Parts: sequence; structure tokens; C-alpha cells
Amino acid sequence: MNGFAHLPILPVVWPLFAGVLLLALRRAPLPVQRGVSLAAVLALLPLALALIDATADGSHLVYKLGNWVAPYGIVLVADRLAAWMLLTTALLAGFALLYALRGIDQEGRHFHVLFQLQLFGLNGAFLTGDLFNLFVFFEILLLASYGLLLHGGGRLRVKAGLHYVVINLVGSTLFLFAVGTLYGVAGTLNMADLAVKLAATPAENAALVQAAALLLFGVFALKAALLPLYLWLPAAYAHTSAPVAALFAIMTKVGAYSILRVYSLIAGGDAGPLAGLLDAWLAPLALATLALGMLGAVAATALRQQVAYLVVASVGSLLLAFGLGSADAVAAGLYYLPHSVFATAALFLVADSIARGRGRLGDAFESGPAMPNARVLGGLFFVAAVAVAGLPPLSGFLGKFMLLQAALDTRLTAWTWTVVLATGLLGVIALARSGSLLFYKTHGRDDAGTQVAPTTAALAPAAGLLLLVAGLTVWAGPASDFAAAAAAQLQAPQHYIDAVLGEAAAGDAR
Amino acid sequence: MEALIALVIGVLTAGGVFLALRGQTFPVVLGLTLLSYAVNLFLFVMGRLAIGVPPVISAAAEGYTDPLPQALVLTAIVISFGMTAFVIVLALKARAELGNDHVDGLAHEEDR
Amino acid sequence: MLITVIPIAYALVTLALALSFWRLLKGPDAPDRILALDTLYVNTIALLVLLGIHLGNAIYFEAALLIAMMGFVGTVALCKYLLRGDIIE
Amino acid sequence: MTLFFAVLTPFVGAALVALVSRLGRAHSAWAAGAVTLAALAWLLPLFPLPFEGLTLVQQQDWMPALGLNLAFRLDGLALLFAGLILGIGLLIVLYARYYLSERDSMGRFYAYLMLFMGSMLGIVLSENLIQLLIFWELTSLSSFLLISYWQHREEARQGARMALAVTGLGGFAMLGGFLLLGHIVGSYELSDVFASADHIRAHPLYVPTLALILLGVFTKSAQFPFHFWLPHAMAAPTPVSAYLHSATMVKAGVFLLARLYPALSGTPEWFWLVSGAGLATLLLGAYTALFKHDLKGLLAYSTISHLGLITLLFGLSTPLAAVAGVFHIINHATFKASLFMAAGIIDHEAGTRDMRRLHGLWRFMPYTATLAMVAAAAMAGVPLLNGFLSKEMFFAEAALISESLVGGWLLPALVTLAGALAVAYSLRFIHDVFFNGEPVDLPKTPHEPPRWMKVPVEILVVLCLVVGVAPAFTVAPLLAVAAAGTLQAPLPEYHLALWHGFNPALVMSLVALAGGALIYLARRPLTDWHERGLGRVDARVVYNALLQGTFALARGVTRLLDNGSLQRQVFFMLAAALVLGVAPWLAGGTPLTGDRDGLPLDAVSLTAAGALIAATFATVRWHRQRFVALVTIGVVGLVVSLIFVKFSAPDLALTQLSVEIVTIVLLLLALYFLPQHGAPERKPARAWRDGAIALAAGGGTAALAWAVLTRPYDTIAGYFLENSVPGGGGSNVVNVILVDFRGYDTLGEITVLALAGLGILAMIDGLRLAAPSRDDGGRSWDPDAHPAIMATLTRLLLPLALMVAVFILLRGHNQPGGGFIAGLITAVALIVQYLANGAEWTHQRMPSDSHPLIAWGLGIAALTGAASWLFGYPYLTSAHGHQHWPVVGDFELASAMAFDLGVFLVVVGATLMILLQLGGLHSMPRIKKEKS
Amino acid sequence: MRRLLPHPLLTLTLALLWLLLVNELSAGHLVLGAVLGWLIPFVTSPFWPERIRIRHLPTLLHYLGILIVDIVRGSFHVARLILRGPAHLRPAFVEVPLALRTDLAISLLANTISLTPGTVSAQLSGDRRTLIVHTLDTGDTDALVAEIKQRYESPLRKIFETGDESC
Amino acid sequence: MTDILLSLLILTGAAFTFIGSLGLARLRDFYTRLHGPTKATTLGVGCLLIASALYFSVRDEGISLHEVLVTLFLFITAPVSAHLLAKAALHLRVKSLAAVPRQRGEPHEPAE
Ligand code: NA
Ligand code: NA
Repeated sequence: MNGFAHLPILPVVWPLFAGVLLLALRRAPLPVQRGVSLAAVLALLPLALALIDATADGSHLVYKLGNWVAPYGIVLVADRLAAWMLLTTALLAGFALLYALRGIDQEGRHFHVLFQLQLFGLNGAFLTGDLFNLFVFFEILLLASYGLLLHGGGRLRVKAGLHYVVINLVGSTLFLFAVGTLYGVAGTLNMADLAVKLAATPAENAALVQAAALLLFGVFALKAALLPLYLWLPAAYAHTSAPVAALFAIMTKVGAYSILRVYSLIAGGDAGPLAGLLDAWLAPLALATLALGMLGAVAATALRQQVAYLVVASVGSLLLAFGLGSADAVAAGLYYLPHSVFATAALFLVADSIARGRGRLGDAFESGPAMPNARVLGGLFFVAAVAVAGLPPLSGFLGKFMLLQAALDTRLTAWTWTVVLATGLLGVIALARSGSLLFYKTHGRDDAGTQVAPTTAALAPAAGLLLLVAGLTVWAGPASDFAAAAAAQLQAPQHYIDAVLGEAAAGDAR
Repeated sequence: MEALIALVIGVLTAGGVFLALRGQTFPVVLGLTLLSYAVNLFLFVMGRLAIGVPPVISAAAEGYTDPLPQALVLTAIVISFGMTAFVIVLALKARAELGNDHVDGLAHEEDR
Repeated sequence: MLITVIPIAYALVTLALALSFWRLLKGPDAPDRILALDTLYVNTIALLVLLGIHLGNAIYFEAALLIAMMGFVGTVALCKYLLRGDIIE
Repeated sequence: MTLFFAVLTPFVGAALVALVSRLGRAHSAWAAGAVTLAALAWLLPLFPLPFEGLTLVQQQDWMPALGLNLAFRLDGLALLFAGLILGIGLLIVLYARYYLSERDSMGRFYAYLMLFMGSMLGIVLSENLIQLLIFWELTSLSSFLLISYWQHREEARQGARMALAVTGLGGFAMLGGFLLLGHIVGSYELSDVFASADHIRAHPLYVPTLALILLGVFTKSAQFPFHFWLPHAMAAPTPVSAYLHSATMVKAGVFLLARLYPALSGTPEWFWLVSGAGLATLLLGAYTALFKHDLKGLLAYSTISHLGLITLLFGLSTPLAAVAGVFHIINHATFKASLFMAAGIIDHEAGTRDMRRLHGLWRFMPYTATLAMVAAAAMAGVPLLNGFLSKEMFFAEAALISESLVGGWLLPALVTLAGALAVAYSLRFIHDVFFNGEPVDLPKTPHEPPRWMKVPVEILVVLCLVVGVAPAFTVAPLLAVAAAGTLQAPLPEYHLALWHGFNPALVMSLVALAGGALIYLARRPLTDWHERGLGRVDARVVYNALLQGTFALARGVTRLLDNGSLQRQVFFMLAAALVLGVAPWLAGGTPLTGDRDGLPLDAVSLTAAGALIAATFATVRWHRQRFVALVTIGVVGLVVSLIFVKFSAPDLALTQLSVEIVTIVLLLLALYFLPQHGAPERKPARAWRDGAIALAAGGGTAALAWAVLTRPYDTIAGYFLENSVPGGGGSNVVNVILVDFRGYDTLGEITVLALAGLGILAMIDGLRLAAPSRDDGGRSWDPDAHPAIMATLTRLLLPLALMVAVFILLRGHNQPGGGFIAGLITAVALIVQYLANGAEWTHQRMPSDSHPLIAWGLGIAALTGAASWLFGYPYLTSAHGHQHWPVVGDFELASAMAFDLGVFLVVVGATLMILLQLGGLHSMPRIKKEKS
Repeated sequence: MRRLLPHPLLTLTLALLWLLLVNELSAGHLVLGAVLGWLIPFVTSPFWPERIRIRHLPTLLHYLGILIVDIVRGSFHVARLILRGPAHLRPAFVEVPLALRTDLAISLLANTISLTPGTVSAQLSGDRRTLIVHTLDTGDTDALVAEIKQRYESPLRKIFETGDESC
Repeated sequence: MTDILLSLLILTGAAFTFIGSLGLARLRDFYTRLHGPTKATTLGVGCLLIASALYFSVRDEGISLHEVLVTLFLFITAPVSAHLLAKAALHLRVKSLAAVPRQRGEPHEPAE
């Protein structure tokens, strides 16, 4: 095994090591802790890029943990999709952490440990090739997210946190019911092996495995915040601290990722009772999610609530793309995914600066005092709003364009077009209203003493995230090509299966 | 026996669901605990029921039951323990922050 | 001989379980219920020991040991709650 | 990529302009001028190309796989518009320099203006339709910034939002249209689109394509019924109005009509939709303009009307009409820009734009008045001015078309009426403002504006005159090349001259002039009639109603779903699970019961299960008597462990038992701070609903379990049983799976536990809870905190319990046990010391900080996994082997044991951390207070 | 020595218990038992503030013998009472004045009382001089008190508090 | 012989277990109920454990004494539990058939 052979595990255990180190360093001077935390997050970037590079040729890197062969041991599988998710996470995490370093990390305890372990959970979920292990990493990222969500405390935050925790506990229960049933029928947990076994399910077990697979979908739908399971999201995202809300931009994508990963394998083929299982569910629900999310954004009474609803809407767009199912549509979704992550994260960070700049009034949609440094803040808000609304020329528009184009060849063309275009307009109306209210409709009195001027350190992470959006726009060609290649890879699950199980066939046990 | 176990799982689920739908934190915690019992049992019996054949390798053993669901349930028990502990403390935190033990922080008469 | 004795023993222990549980449901006071739970734990130990003899497998010993330990802790905690409210103070 | 750079220049320039504004007010004006000239400089060398009959296309890959590339095109039409945008843009830059007041930020204004200019330039120079749309939307965005420039004014904010909403609507529709067009053609490049014109018009998707694109065009060009946003956009500073509503923003719509004319026109659908909207807009705009008292309002409606005129011309679908349309685009740009600027001067110098107060300004500003009057005459279509020429071509086309139409007389009549109305409102502009008696309390005494403010107007007015007098020597080549670019075909025969002989068009012109004068004379009764009737109709009302309706709908729907209730969320989740779990069975074909044989029932199991079920019911029934519910749930946990024992899972039973007790201790700790009795149910119906859901969920899981349990299955279990001893070095297969086969899961699992501990610590930090001084029955607590008998004997038990823990830890690999259970036993043994002896006593005897335990545990587990890297094996690869030590003898040592030790430490640490944090909740603040 | 081997008796007991626990008598486990027997008291010695000294071993052994007999006797006695039915019971609370002074001895007495015929120690007074005992069925409370003091308390006093000197 | 002894032990153990619980169910106040489990049940389990030790010692031809540990544990803890339960019942003034002594036994001040 050469040195690169361990590449797939590194993005997972690296934050774990960092978390443990930070736990040991909990009494070390603050700059040391921050430095370690930041360095650890930054180190994820070259790892993710290396994975992008290693998977770019279409290969699946299979990593046998404990040197146990699949399907008996747990394997990590890095393909284009996984690498794409890891890169998105690494980029996002860097900027979210940078924003936290302005003092938010000191509003509660163990922020950095929780942050690192959150990344441990996320990266683990993106790389695992085992369904039960996916559950385990879901729980890690959830528990870390509980801690982060509640970081700093406060009435609304605690209430939102309680709702988030309870609903996710119910979701985890459902996950186990689903995994259990699948194991009870197919006798395996490895996703590739499950794909093989489930495809061969006899007819007398059809409804059973379908029920299990759909229950699993329910779990992923909850994480992804698909209608009607998104109600936890607006409050949770709107009331947590800004860097956490920014980091959470990736959380819903874990659900979306899981849907894509699991169902491209177990329902991706033409055979078996699961073929095309989600066709009837995903796209229609995604359309409704998009519509209701955007209506929520229109109805919002405060900026962060609005952004949270825009996250719901972005989930709708994303899952719509995945739900349409064609390679083009999935490619559109995968291109749109990092965009929506960066854009909503940036908007959360800007919203926080706005709330601080307006003093007691916070981010409520009411006429308030003029903000200090409003020009720069307004500029950032404008760009972030354009990005989130999916307006030209930024990548959100390009993603939407890809989606609409891809929808042309599907059975939901009219619905997709109507909803996507109409919600696009609603987004514009909603954000124009917010911007106009927050930045333009100011009254002369200022709220001296409570207003905090945004510093460069506060604005830079948001600007950085927006630069990522700009990068996705300028290099839309290569980015969308990679997304298309990843989508193509998902459309041919047999390669994944062969890569994972091939070695078992070769008899390389241990 | 299988029917009895299915019934037990069903009853635990039903009880858990009912309590999880209550409006105060304490019964919700109880409900989640019942649900975790239900799902742990469910996951466990996915290896089918077998008596007297624990998966401990020995010369005298007459056979072994499927060890994998047991390992999974062990993991699940530990995880749900951590989760339950967290939610219990969160219930206290909510009680402190919201002033009562309603899940939405509402006074009794505002119950939704 | 064991073959006839063990079912009888099972029956007795099972009845004991049922009686303890009945007391647990009946109460009427909290100490009654704790006592019933504690007794249930001990009954369970009896059941496990019987099971071990019945199946000829010593593997159930640890469970019995643990029930003895944990049952005690549970009872202590529940009593302490009744006495003091704050069980760790 | 010259064209690309030309488009890019204003965007880059915007930043530059904003930056130099720090150096001084005028600097940004100079910079803006320089940027405009720079953009022009990129283009000027290319301008001869269209005149040579060439079309320049420059292309750069962007998203080639999707047909979206950076592609620019310079043909006659693009040339005309680029010239207008930059030329008039330059004049606006100059004008605004003097128009803006001291309070207005120059940098911001010019930066927005440059953004807008670049966007416009992008539209007209685009070869790729999607790229065109991108710039199209950018004009909407940048015009939003420009219109709301005076952001403190309510009408500026509203006007900007309205413009954005309406043009945004059109933009999204147009995106759909372009996508369809690209789908039909297979490319978004204009060259390909033009080449497929016949294919497009014959395509079944032609009508939706056309409709969507026209929606974009009509909203942007303020065609009826989307015209209403334009007057409200007049809240912008006048230079902005002059720019947006003469040569740029609204012209983007008609530009697109011209641009796609070769591909889409010539069908009945095109004819009726385009000319119908154009005619309606023409009439409505002209009519409304007549009654506007605001100078800019009059000009705004006049603009709407002229845009209708141009649209109507393109709708007529004859080459000549198209030429006339292009010609009127030019003419309208010149006279309307100058009129807006003049209006701005009047506003600037007189302090109002209200024509009921502005009278007799001739006396104060004769020079400006002259310029305005000439421009207004051009607008009215008075001979010798450019407006007359294109309007006459328009009349001629209208007359010509009428011959081939049923009821054809109506069109010439209506356009003549529109011409008359235009004459009337132009007359009103001239007569009311400059003559018609004395001004009515003006805020300022008007006078001529600064010299350089007039220059742009002068230039434009001179253009109106020169073109009007000698079109053939001035505008003809430009018109020819622009018309050719529009038609993408050889030009029709036409003749630019003042005099075409006595023909229907001339008659119509004369009737319009005379009729206009008559209408103006009858303006008072007309105004009364208008204000009683049509004047009250306002499209904006509909818009506002729609908008308010949308907001109300959004609020309603959102509130309907999301009422902030957790119970509802859980309900949704469960309902979703039920639907998803049941749906597959509805199709039928799958039997619930399989054909696997089951185990026989026995009395002990039946009794235990009965107890479990009864205890579950008791927990539910008595959940409000919380202490009792705790006891009953304890029974449930106990029976669950019994089930594990019964069905051959000793490890599970041990774990379940330990977890059970810790959970009960936790719940007791929590219950101290919670009400000991729950509040009664307020909504009995809710309990019934939840009961139904609970029964359904219970039935569902029972059925699922039954379905699986009665079916045979193949499993990978055999591998673990075979490899546990040889491969994992342990005979307890469950433990070997946990620490070896699936050690990665366990690593995750202990991370969860560590996270729970740390999360709880973070959560409790600083938490204060009032400790009840009495129990629920009102009794004060027993004064004896640590009963001596309990304290003494539990101390005795500690070594015993620890030894059991070590025993369980060490044997775990081969017999039931392991790090997790051992950890829990240890934690429980220590917790009992707290219970029996108190926190203070215990803290004096052992370290109270569990962090090191967690850190060491996680670290050991994680690093044990990494150790295998040193030997070239994947993460978590275990090693094991027999050891022989003297005296001690043979024993098996596995790296998995180190891993299990890590598990042990984390479990001890996390459990202690959780329990002690919770236990210290009441006493912690007290101790802190004592310290300080 | 005291620091290195804080509780030799405990060490011995634990080593023995370890062998019971593993159910195996081998050299390896002897060593391991000894190591644990040393290590655990060493680690937990702060929890054992006072050194437990057995002052009179023969009395202890005798006491244990009595205890086992009494437990069996007591259990049969209680069983009979239970089977006879609740109507025939004469329950009572009695107060036992204590001569014992150390917590350990008092606790062991309380445990002994609870394990033996028909009595449960219910409450220890705050001054630790009186033990309230509940009895299931008694006619003569004074006789019961006397029996407890004579049969259990005085040997315990001898074992843990006075040893040979006072006896 | 072993078989008879074993059977006797098992039957005695089971019978005591039953009688202890019978007392718990049957007697009329908390304090009298407390006696059944505390003694009879403890002895019952003790007998069963000895039976188990005997059984495995004979079967595996080696001594099996770890059951002693459970017995030891029970004999130390059961009286403590009983004491705490009685103390709690006295504290809560649970109904008693016997006259409850004047609460002289209550300490005058908190222990710490
Ligand atoms: Na406490
Ligand atoms: Na006694």
C-alpha cells in the first residue's frame, strides 16, 4: 500500500484527532486553541482537493477499514460525489470557523472540539459505504450539531434546539427501523452488497423492502428538510449563532447526499422491487418544498428567519434536481449544491453583521437606525441576496438554468418550470423587500451603544464565501463538468458495486 | 414466540409515540426512551429469535445466533443513551430558559 | 428429576414475578413501588439462575451479577429521591 | 475578445468610480466619463465592420457542455444600440455631474450607472441568448439600485421594488422562453437561431416560446398591462429617468423584439400579440399622458406610448414597419432624453415638476424653453424634426396593413387618434410650462441652469433637428445598417425624405396635428371627465392587490404549517413514516406473513411480555405522576434485558441493564428540577388523535417485525462466526465485531458519547435552576442527606464493583462484557459514592474533572486505529497473538483490547461528566458563590 | 507500608474474590488477582478513611455462623408468617438503644437486623444512639430489644470496637 | 445424590422467591410487606445460586464458585435497600399498622 492509499480515511480521522487534541488543549491559551482548530480545518482543503484529483478519472477509492473485506467490514468509498461534498464542506468550514474566531467561539464551552467533531461526522457520512455506519455518523454529526446549535444559549435558541433534538431523535429511531428491516431481509449492511441483494429480492418480499427503503427515505427527508419535515429548520437556523448557522448550510445537504447516494445504489438499477422507488415521491415533494420554503421567505419577519426559509427553498431545488433523476438533472443539482451552501452561509454571516449593526432591533424587518458601515455591508448583502435568489450572473442562476434545461426531458417539465420560475420571482420580491427595509428605510435616530460596526474580520468570511460563489460562476465550465461526471458516475452504480465487492470476489480476505 | 415479540415491539412503539406527542418535556423523554427500547428490540430480532445459542465461540456450543444485529444494537443502545442524556439535560435547560416545562415554552393554557 | 423440578421452579419464580409486578402497579405509595421494583430485580436474578441451569450455560451469570449491582443502585437512587429530592448533593 | 472587454469595462469601471469618489465629488464624474469613453474606444475600431456588411461574433467557452458560452455579436442593430447606450450615456454623465446635489453621493450614483451601462451593453452585444438574459437581469438589478438611489424616499423604494418585481417576472418568463428556443434550435447562439427561423415557427412549442419571450419584452418595455411600473420608476433622479426611459432600460424590450424579429415574426400569433399590445399601449400611454400634472409623469406615459408605437411597428411584421420601428427607436431616444433632461433642469431650477404650478417659465429660462419646445415638437411629430419622419413611416405602414385586414380602417383611425393625443400632450408640455400665465408659488425663483448642464440637451436637440431636416445625409447609413442588422436580410425599398408627396400618411399626420390642437383646447372638460372616470383606474392597484395577496398567502400558508409547535413536527414525522411505510403494501401482492417456522411460546415469556406490556401501558397512563412512570419504565427496561438474555444476547442484556440504571438516575436528577406532576391534558381530542397515531405506529412496527420474523434470510453472519477467533483473536463474536470487524462504528459510537458529555457540559455551564425546598406533597426534605448506613456500606462496595468492572473489561473479547459495560459499571460504582456520601465528600477523594478520561479514551481508541498505518495496513487493522510470560502463563493479547480500553475510558468519563454535571446543577452555583 | 498496602485484609479478600469471579485457579489469575487486590485498595484508599481493624477474629467467625443460621431461620419464620396470612400479624416499631459507636459497626448491626427474623432496621437517629426497628410479628418488644443487643450488638462491639479488653 | 440435592435447592429457592413476592403482594401495610422480599427472596436467590454453583461444578468437573459473589452482593445490599425504603416510608409518613414511634429518631440537624 502506498502512502496515498490512506487518503480516503484522512479527511475523517483528521478532525477527530484535532478534536481530541483540542480537548487536551482546553486549558491552553486561546490563540493556541484557535490556531490548532483553524489549521486543522485548513488542512482538510488539500485533502479534499487530493480526493477530487484522485476521483476525477472516475475511479472509486475503496478503503477497507480494519482490512476487512466488504461486505463484512466497513468500507469507505470515495468517488466524485464524495469528493465534491468533502470539498464543499472543507471550504465552508474554513470560513464559518474564521467568523467564529471573532469571539463567538468563547460564548460557550468546547466550541472548537464540537466544531471538529462536527466535521468528523460530516466527512464520515460522505465517505462511508455502509448503511449502519452512515447511521453512526449521522448521530455524530447530529450530536455535534446539537452542541453547536445551543452554543451560547438564550431562550429562542434553546427552544429551537429542543425541537431540533427531539425531532431528530424520532428520525434516528426511524433510521434504525429501516436499516433493521433491510438487514432482516437482505442480511447485509454494505450499500453495494445491499444493492445487489435487494435487486434480487423475490416478489413475495417486495412491499417489505419497499417499505423499509421508503422509511429510510423519510429519515433522509427529515435531515434534508423536505416537506412536510422541514419545520425544525427555520427556527433552528434562525436562532443559532451565525457561524453555526453558516456551517449548518451543509447539514441539509447531508440528507440530500444520502438520498442520492443510497437510492442511486439500491434503486438505481432497472431490476428489483426498488427500481425507480422515489420517482413518485421525491420530485413532487421537492417542488412543494421549494414553493413553501419560498413562501416562508416571503412571510418572514426577520432576516435570519428569511434566510432559513431560503435554505428550505434551496433544499427544494436541490432535491427537485435529484428527484428528476436524469443525469443532467442530477448534474444540475450537484453544481447547485455548493453554490447554495456558500451563498446561504454568506447570507447568514451578513445577516449577523446586520443584526449587530442595528442594535436592539436586530434583524427584524422594521424600520431601524442606519447601520454603521452600511455601504460595504449593503454591498455584501446585495451580492449574497443575488446569489441566494438565483439571479444572474452568479452560480445560482447557472444552476437553475441547468435544472430547467434538464427538466425539459422529464415528465415534470411544466411543474418544474412553473415552480422554479415563480419561486425565483418570489425570492426576488422577498429579498428586495428585506434589503429595502433594512438598508433604505432607516430613521435618523441611532441606537448608540447597542449598535456594533462590522469589522473587516466580520465581513471577510462572508466576502470569502461570496468569492467562492464567484469562483463557481467564473469556472462554471469545469465545475459543471465535474458535477456532470459525478452524476454520470451515479447513473452507473454497477461500477461502484464492482469496486466495492470486486475484491471480495477476488478472494482477498484479509 | 415471534408474534409475541412483534406485539411487544408494537406496544413499546405505540407507548413511545403517544408519549413523544405530549406537550411537556418529561413525558417526551419517557416516550423517546420507550421508542429506543422498541427499536433496539426490533433491530435485535432482525437476526431472528434463537434460544440458548449465544454467539460466543466454544466447543460445546450447539450453534450460534446472528451476532451482527447484536453488535448493531449495542452501538444503538450506547448512542441512544447519549442522546437521551442530552435531551434530558436540554429539557432542564429549556425549563430554565423558557420558564416552564412545555416543549414550546408555552403556558399551560396556550398549548398548541 | 431436574426435568420435573425446573418447570415447577419456573412456575414459582414466574408467579413471584407476577405478584411483585402486581404490587408495583397497585402501589399505593411510592416506597411500595420501589420495593416491588427491587423485588422484581431479585426475582429476575432467580429466573436467570434457573435459566442458566436449565440451558446448562454459565453465560447468564454476569447478567445476574449486574442485576444485583444495578438493582441496588436503582433502589438507592429512587429512595434518595423520595428523601432528599436532590440525589447528588 | 474585444467585445467582451468593451462590456466588462463599465463593470470594472463601476468599482473604479466608487473608489475615486473618495478623492472628491467631481472625480467620479470624470472617471465615469472616462470609463464610458474607454468602452467606446474598445468598440470604435469595430464599428466599420457592420457597415461593410459583416457581422462580428466573438466567442469564449464558459459552460460549453450546456451551450452557454461567452459569445458576443456586433451587427448593425448591436452597433446602433451600443452607440445609443454609450453616446447618450456620456451625455447623462455630464448632465448628472451638475444635477446631483451636495447631499447625493456621486460615487454611488456613477457606480450604479456604470453597472447599468455595462448590463445594457451586454444585452445588445450578446450572441448567446442565455448570456443576453444574464445581462437582461443585471439591468433589472442595477436599475433597482438607480431607481432607489434616493433611498430615504418611500416612493423611490417602492418604485424600485415594483420595477424589479415586474421586470423580474418578465425576466424569469423570458428565461423559460429562451430555454424553449434553445431546445427547439439546439443552440442558444443567435446565428443558429436565425438559421432555424422556419423550423422555429413551425415547431409545436413555438407559441409557448413566443408567449414567454414576449412576457419578458412587454414587462421590460412597459407594454400594457405591465406598463404601470414605469411612471413609478420616475422617483429616480432625473438623469436616471432620462437614461433608462429614453435609450436603455425600456428599449431593451424593443431591442429584443428587433433582435428576434427574424426568428419569431411573421406568424399570426406574433402579429396579434405584438401589435395588439403595442396598439393598446400606444393609446393608453398617450391618453394618460395628457392628464398627468407631473412633468415627469407626462413624459413617462409618453414614453409608454412611444414604446407601444415601436412595438406595434414590429408587430406588423413587414420589413418596412421594422425599419420604421428601428428609426423611431433612434428618434425617440434623442428627443426623449433631451426632454427628460429639460424636465430635470426645470425641476432643478424651479423646485417643482407640478404643471399646475409651473407656468410662464419662458420669461425665466428662454434658452432652455426653446430647447424643450423643439424636443417636444419632435415628440409630437411636427415636420422638420426627426419624430415626424418615423411617425409618418408608421402612419404609412398602418395605412398599408389596413388594406389586408378585416375592419382595417380601425387601425389607421386609432393610430391617428394616438398621434393626436401625442400632439395634445406635447402642446400641454410647451404651453402649460413655458406660457399660460404666471407661476404659482414656486419654491425657488427659476433661472437658466449652469452652462454644462445645457450642453447635453443642446446636442440632442440639434440631432433632432438635423435628422429631421436632412435625414438622408445624417441618419440614413446608420438606420440602414441597423435595419439590416434587425432584419438579418436585404433591406426593403424605402426613402428617407421630408416630402413623400400627398399620401395617406401625410393626411394622418395633418389630422393628428389638427386633432391634437383641438383636444388640447378641450382639455378642461376632458380632464374633468377623465378624473371622474378612467383616471381612477390604476393598474398599480391590481399590482398592489396581487402583491398583498401574495404576502397574505405566504403568511397564511407559512403560519398554517409552521406554528412553532414541536408536537406538530413530531406528528408530521410520524404521519410521514406511516404513509411511507404503508404505501408499498397497498399495491398488494406481498403477503404479510412469510413461511419460516417460529419458536413455541412458553409461560415465562408470556408472563414477562405481559409485564412489559402492562408496564408500558402504566407508563403511558401515569406519565403525569412522573415518579411512578419512572418506576414502571424501569420494569420495561428490565424485561427488555430479559428478552436479550432469553434470545442469546448476554452482551446486550448487560449493556441494557447498565444503561437502564444510569438513565433512571439521570431522570431522577432531572425530575428534581421539573414539576413532579404533569399538567393535565387540555385538549382531550388531541389525546385521541395521538392515540390513533400511536396505535397505527405500533401496529406498523409490529407488522414489520412480524413480516421479517416469519421470513427466512441469508446473512453475512457466518463470516463473523468463522473469522472471529482466527481473524479477530476473540471468541465473543459480538465483541470482536465491536472492536474489530466494525471497530469504526464503535469509534463513532464513543465519539457520540463523548459529544454528549461535552455538549451537556457546555449546555449546563452557567445554568441556574431553583431547587425546590419541599417535595410535591409539601413536605420538607429529610434532613439526613447521607444516611450513615447507606454511606458506610456503599463505600465497602466500591472495591468490589471496580473489580467486577476490571473483570468485565478484560474478558470482553472472549466472554460477554467489554469496555462499554465495564465503563458503565465503573461510572455507576463511582456515582453511588456521590449518592451515598455527597459530592463534596467524593470530590475530595477523586478528581472531578472527566475531561482527561474522555480525551485519553478517544485518543487511545483513535490512535490504536492509526497504529496500523505504521505496518502499512488500513486504519483500525487489529493485531493479536499469544503471549507467554513466566509464572503468568499463556494469554492472548490483541490490539483490539487497547481499543476497548479507550472505549472504557470514554464511557467512564462521559457518563461521569453527564451525571456529575447534572448532579451539580443545584450545588454548583452555591459552591461558586462561596469561592468568590 | 501503610501507604503501599493500605488495607491488607481487603487485598486478600479481593484477590480471593477475583478467583471466584474468574472461576479458575491458575498461576496467571493468582498473579492478576494479587495485582488487582493491591491496586484497587490503593486507588480507592481515600474512600476508606478509617482502617477497618478486626479486633477479635474468632468472634467474627462465630458471628458469621450465627448470622447464617439466623438468616435461614428468619426466612422460614417470615415465610410461615406470610403464608399464615396478614390477619395474624402483630407488627410493631421498637427502639433499640445503641452501644455501638463506629459507623461501620452500626451499619453492620442494621444489616444484620434486617436480614434476620422478622425485623427491619428502619431509622437511625441523628445522634446515632437509637435504631428504630420494625418487626413483623412480636408479642414482647422488650425481649426483642434485649435479644438484638445480646445476640448481635455485643459481638459486633467486640469485633470492631473493644476487642478483648472489654470482653 | 447431587441431583436430589440440586432439586431440593432449586425447589427451596424458587419457593422462597415465590413466598417473598407473595408477602409483598399480600400483606397489608408497607412496613410488613418490606419483610418478605428482604429475607425470603434473598434466601431464595441464595439457594438458587448455590444450586447453580453445584450444578456447574459437577457438570464441568471443576469448582464453580462465582455465584458466591452474587450472593455476597445481595446479602450486603438487600438490607441497605430495605433500610432506605423504610426510612423513605417513615419520611413520607406512609400508613402503618403498627404505631409509628414519635419521630425522636429523626436527626435534629443535617448530617453535613
Ligand atoms: Na444535585
Ligand atoms: Na431482621
